[in-house]
Amino acid sequence: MNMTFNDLLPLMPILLVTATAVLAMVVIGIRRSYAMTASITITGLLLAAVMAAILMPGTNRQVTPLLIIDQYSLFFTVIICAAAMFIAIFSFPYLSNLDDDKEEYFLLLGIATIGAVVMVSSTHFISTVLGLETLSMSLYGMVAYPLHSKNSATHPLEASVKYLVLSAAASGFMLFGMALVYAQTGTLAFSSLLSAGAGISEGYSIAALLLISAGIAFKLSLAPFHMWTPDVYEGSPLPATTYLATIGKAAMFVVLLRFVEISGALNFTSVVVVFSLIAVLSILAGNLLALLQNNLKRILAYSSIAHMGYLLIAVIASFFAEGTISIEAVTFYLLAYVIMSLGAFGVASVVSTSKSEFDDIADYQGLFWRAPWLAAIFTCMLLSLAGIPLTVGFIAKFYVFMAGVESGLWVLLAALVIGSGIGLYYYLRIVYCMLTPATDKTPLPFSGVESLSSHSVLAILFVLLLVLGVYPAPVMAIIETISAFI
Amino acid sequence: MILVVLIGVLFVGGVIAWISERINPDYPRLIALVAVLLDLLLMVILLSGSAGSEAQWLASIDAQWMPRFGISFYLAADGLSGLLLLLTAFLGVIAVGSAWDEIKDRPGFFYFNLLWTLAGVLGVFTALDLFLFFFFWEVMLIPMYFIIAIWGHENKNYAAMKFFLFTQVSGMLMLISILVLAYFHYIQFGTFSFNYHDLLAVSTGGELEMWVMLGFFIAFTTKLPSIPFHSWLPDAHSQAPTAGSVILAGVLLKTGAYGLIRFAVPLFPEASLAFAPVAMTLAAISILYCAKVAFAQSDIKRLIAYTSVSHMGFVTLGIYAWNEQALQGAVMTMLAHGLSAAALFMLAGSLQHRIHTRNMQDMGGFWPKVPHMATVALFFSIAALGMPGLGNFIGEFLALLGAFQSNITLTVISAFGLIFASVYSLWVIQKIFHGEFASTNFDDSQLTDLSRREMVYFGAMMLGLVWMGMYPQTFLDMSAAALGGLLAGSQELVTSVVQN
Amino acid sequence: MESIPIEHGLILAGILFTLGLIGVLTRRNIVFVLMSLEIMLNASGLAFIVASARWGHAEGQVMFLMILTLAAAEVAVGLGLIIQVYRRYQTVDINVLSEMKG
Amino acid sequence: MLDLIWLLPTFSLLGFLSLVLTAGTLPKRIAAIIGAGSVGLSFAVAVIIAIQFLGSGEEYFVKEVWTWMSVGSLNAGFSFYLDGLSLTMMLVITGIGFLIHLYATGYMDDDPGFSRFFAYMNLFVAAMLMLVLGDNLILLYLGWEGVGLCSYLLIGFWYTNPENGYAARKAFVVTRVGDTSMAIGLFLLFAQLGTLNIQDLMYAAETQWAVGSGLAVAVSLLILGGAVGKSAQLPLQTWLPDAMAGPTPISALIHAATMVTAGVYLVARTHILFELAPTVQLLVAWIGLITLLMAGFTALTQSDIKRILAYSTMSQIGYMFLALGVGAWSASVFHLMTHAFFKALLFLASGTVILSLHHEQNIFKMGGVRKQLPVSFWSFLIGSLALTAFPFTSGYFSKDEILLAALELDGPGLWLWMGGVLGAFFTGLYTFRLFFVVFFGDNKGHEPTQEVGGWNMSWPLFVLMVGALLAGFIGLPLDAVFGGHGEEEHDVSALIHGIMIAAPLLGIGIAYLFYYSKTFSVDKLMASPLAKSLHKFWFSGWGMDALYNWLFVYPFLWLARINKDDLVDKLYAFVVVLSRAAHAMIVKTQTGYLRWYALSVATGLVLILTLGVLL
Repeated sequence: MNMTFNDLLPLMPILLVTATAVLAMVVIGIRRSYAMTASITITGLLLAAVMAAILMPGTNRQVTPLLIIDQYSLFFTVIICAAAMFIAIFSFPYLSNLDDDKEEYFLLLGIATIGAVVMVSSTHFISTVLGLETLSMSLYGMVAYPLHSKNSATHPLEASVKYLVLSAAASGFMLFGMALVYAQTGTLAFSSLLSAGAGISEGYSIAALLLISAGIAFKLSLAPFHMWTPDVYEGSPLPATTYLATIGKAAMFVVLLRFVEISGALNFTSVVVVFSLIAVLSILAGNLLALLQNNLKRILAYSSIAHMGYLLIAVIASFFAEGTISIEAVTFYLLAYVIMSLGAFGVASVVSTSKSEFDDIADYQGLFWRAPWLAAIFTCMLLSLAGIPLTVGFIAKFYVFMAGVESGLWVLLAALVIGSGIGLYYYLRIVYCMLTPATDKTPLPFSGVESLSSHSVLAILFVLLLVLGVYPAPVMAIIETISAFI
Repeated sequence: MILVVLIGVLFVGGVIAWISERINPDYPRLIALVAVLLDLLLMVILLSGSAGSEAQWLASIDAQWMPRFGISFYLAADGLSGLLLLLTAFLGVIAVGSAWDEIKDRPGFFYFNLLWTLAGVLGVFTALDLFLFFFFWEVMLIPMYFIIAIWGHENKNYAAMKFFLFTQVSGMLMLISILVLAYFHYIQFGTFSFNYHDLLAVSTGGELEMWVMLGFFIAFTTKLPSIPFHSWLPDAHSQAPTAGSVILAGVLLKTGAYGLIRFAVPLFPEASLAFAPVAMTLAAISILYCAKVAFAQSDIKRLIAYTSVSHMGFVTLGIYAWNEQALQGAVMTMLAHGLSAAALFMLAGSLQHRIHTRNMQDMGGFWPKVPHMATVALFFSIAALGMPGLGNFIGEFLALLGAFQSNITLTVISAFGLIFASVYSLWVIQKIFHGEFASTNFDDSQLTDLSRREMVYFGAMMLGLVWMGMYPQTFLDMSAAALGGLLAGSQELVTSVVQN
Repeated sequence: MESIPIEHGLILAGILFTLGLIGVLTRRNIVFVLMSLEIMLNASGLAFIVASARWGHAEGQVMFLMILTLAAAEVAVGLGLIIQVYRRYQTVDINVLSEMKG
Repeated sequence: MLDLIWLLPTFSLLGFLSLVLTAGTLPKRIAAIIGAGSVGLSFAVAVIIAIQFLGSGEEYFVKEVWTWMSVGSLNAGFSFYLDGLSLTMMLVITGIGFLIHLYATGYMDDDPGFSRFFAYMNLFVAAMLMLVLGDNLILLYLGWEGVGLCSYLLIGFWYTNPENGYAARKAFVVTRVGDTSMAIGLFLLFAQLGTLNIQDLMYAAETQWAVGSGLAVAVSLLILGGAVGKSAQLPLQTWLPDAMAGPTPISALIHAATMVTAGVYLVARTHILFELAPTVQLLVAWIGLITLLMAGFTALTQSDIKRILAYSTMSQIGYMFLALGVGAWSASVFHLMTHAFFKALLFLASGTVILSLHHEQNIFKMGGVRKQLPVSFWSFLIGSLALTAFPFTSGYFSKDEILLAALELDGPGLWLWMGGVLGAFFTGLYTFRLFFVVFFGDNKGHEPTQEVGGWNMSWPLFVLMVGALLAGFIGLPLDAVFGGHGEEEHDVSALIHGIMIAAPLLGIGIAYLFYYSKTFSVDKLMASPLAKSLHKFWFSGWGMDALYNWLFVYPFLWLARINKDDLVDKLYAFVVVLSRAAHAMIVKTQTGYLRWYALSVATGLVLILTLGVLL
């Protein structure tokens, strides 16, 4: 089946993002201008987000076997493009005084976004791999970006190498699994493994499923595939970390969700067991690892491990309960998680610069009295990560609890409770550190240019955090409708 | 609508107070005072307006909130809530007063937290949608955490953290229970609902009901607190600033008891019936054990904290006896203890403010130096040991009287708490105010008698206690209708179950 | 003509894959690590070929081409990084990259 | 006028309030006027009411002032119940109370805490009136606890000395034990009979419970617990001697005349219950007897003037309990009244002595002061005579009643009687030992210049002397209360009468030989080791204090000490330790070595694959 003109409209967001990247590339080719490249990227992403938002109601179209543009994928396209735009805005001041070429960064960012968008709208192995690798490739670059700068530490290099090697291996797992599945089903599109089980042992298909799951689990940094996360998070420049932590995770999770739902993987009890095990392990490992950690980026890395564990609970739940609550749970949680992490990392990157990053908790001592505004936002983001009411994080956790209760996953819920309990501790540690009066009254050295834009982004995120925390009803409604498409 | 105003005033007032600090650091406390006074006024109007009316619900508002889950913004107040609202507002005023001079740094943020805590508490006392209830339940924690963590004493981080973790984790268990209820409503009636009245109709059968009930029970007894979930309280209290302790002891603990009365028992009548012996045993243990531990303390605030646990034991006892006298007793104890404990903490606070120690070993013979304070302290410790004619007696007497009708053994055991209470209360007086004046251990230059303003607060609380003690009918009548309704409801359910 | 049963192909691919994995685990020289990764990727590529041979359509080969490009890209980036590593540490021993831990 | 009965407590309460609220700012005169005056007013009102009530010929009179609490079936009001019994008590309290207040205005003259003292005293009177006038047990309990509180406050009045504080707390806590048992009794009564109004209770009990029924026994036992606590009878008697730490007027008012007899009042008030439980009633008798004997022995060994009087109080109340036990209700109340007179007299007199000797309380450091302290001397003489039931003093009549009643009781009656007589003998002995040692012989140390105190201290003594002598001729209007058997004529042989008169005289005689004429020497008697140890034993009050310390106090303190920082908290501390350990352990896996990470990924893969395929 070949593409018709009507397919172009649904594809607009992707095309826009691609155009942005290309344009940026061209512009760099013509004349290096940091501000220019940045603004092009930002506008492009904004346009894409808006476009996706406009298309969202009433679009549900399979464009070639590779891409499915339905409300669900568009919803996430919006999220991803917006998030990417925010990250771009954060990156601008952060990189502004990097002693190296800065423009390509935005190029990479744009390309990575393409990959992410493709991932969320793919129900086909090829497009998945395509998107995933586009994303990863550009992420390697983003992670290693400040490589040449003398004053930025050796960490980016190390982080990048680690990430590259391991994630390549993980891709290997995934690809091999896909191959096995393909060998069994005869199609590269996501499809149920139950129907085509003819003549081949169940163990085989389980193995195939688990290989793919392992690959995905690695990208989602789920235990026991989580170990790379803290190092990469710590090593990368903050905007890259942010990207990795938000868009990277969200896009990957959408793929996981679609794959699990379509392939009916959870019909195999053993797969359920393994997933549950992974979830519990991630929750415990993530929270325990973060417990006494002093490096902010590592803490957030570990906490992201735990959060992915929480999300996995909802995925498992989706199999047991009728109705789409668990899907909605995943969706809302991802939305919430993107907002929270953007906020948390955003504050960090606002106070940091490519020269010197403030990623030790101690750096934030007395922030409450030195920069109340930032501190307030940061606190709310952390509380939201901890799942305290008035914030979106609470609603998200509420969803997960609901899904868990609905499916009666008591063990997982217990893990969830314990994990959140431990989690509170290290989130509050940071908060308390911000509360304790600073020993030195010197204000935080803000990043190269004290940019209003990133502050306004923080403000937006803050508002989102509270609004979605206090009156989520409209978003709930949207999510309810789009979740029907999974 | 008035309920929304009640809560809104505090939320808004808090924000204004915070901002106003930029203009003038004296504004926040004024604004806070105005806000709480306004609330108090509104409540008096609300309650006096409904005095004598047989209607169970004095005021209510019900608006859609999250239709997806049948969650609605449903506030309503009956006599029971009314009393507790009154207590909250009253102690709010007291707390602002006690912070008036003590809180010097960052007053704006302090009063913001204070008012928001109070707002959360009001919400808890009026929310009839379980989601909303949980929402407020958690909302009141964070500002409290800040109060302890910022304005607390030497070991504030630990205390604040402990307080937060205990309440949070137990809260999550309650959340699960709430969700199970809502889900069962979905199963039995086809729609999600967190509405209190709807959920009353839900019957989670047998084994599960006990577990679900336990979710609530643990959350509430952690807040109450009761053995074995009490150990956060001494730390929180000893570290919190005076105003914090006042709110904590006076109001926050009462939310737990309120939860038990309003939710834990009525929602799960049979399970509660089966569980009552255990709960009452826990209560008895709390009463005796914590009275004993209290006696051993040398830090005044720790001591008072433990006595609080001991006194709240009577509340649990009364609640799980679940008959009219017992419930009224529990409510009276909540009110009376709210005043007496708050007052004792204020005294401890003003002592610490003056001599910068809470260690009783360093004190002694203060009576001649601070006669007024001594008299006030004497009054409140007498109240605490349950002297007839003061509120605490009415509460504990009724609670025991009621409890006796449902469980003789445990009531008799708990009654020994009266003896222990006299032991520690009198010991405090002896140690601090009697004996030879011990000024060697601290700088007593600051040791001045209560100021006129302080006397006003204490006077007000004394009056309150005497009123409760000499003419409790005012309060008994107010809560009678509400409690009657609860009793009747659960009675029906139990009987119906027994019949089926 | 007698065609090779699919299982054999897959098993071969599996063996290759495992070898690659073992290489990644055991080698300390980053270059060799990269090569092992190549082997892993290509093993999965082989598996695709075998599978597509079974169904007799092209999707598998398309995937294989993609894997090739992917592998190429990986190596490109990887080698770039390796050069940086060598510049900085004068060695390609992978264990030097262990400054972040805990 | 009867309706104004609520004025009685109100006056003293107002006195209390005005004294507290002014917080010692008032000049002494005013404070004294308020303090004593309020009680005086109450007395005046009491007299008027008494006249009216007796004139009206009513059996009882009830006045509800306001509803206190009404919860479901429980309905307790602030309502006063007046009948012969409460009338008697009311008059005793206000009358003797007034005298003691008057006396105190002199006695406490130089004390800084003057107005605080009177505040407490007034509060006490108010509470005590509540106790005797309350028509329901809760109100009675209010007064009951109130007097306990005042007793605590006044024993510890001189707070600078920790020992006083200890005595005060001991008094409060020990009585609280009794109070608690009484409270439980209340719960049981309410649970069973559904009311706490005394008269309804009595009626209901009479109609619903059979004689000797388990419930009746339980209830009366519990109430008895309260009674023995307040009235310092076995086994809760240990607090009374220490309570002498308070100022002497307190000892007179609270620990002799009024509060300690509250137990007697309580039992008399609820006598129906005891009649329903004969075993318990007999127990009351035995408790009384044993207490009076033990106290007698102990009194014999004490050297502190006030402690001697305290123990004698204990033993006199023992007589009252004996009377209650044998069902001689009016006799016990009668003895209560006479005892109030002569014991108040004795205490106040001893107060004068102590004050004149600059707060010397050891009788062996006194002696031969009858010249300098004539008033005290005469007061003491009359008081002692009354106490020892010297013929035709007030004490004689009341004690006579009791012993005869005991004798009439078939069964153990004879034993009880003999015990009582023995007690009477000891009473004579220890009383006059005290008397002779203090007022005769030669002075050892303190040479008093002249007797302290003006008219306000001497007049009360005179009045009380008259009372102690003549109170025996008063007839109490108790027949209506106790259903008839008031003072009927006992017909017993002259021999019995002889013995009963002889016993105390014999005691007095021996005291005379030992302590006045010194015909026999105490020291010789004390020479023998047995006597020494016996003396030691009795002196310590039969070692009860030590016993209780070992049984209750030390264990409690020990428990408190070992568990100062709350065992339960350790549990949570352990959780913290656990998670920290877990963290320390798991954080080691983050080695930072790429190959290790790769290994973990590989193993993870193998793990899940095996798991997946095997399951």
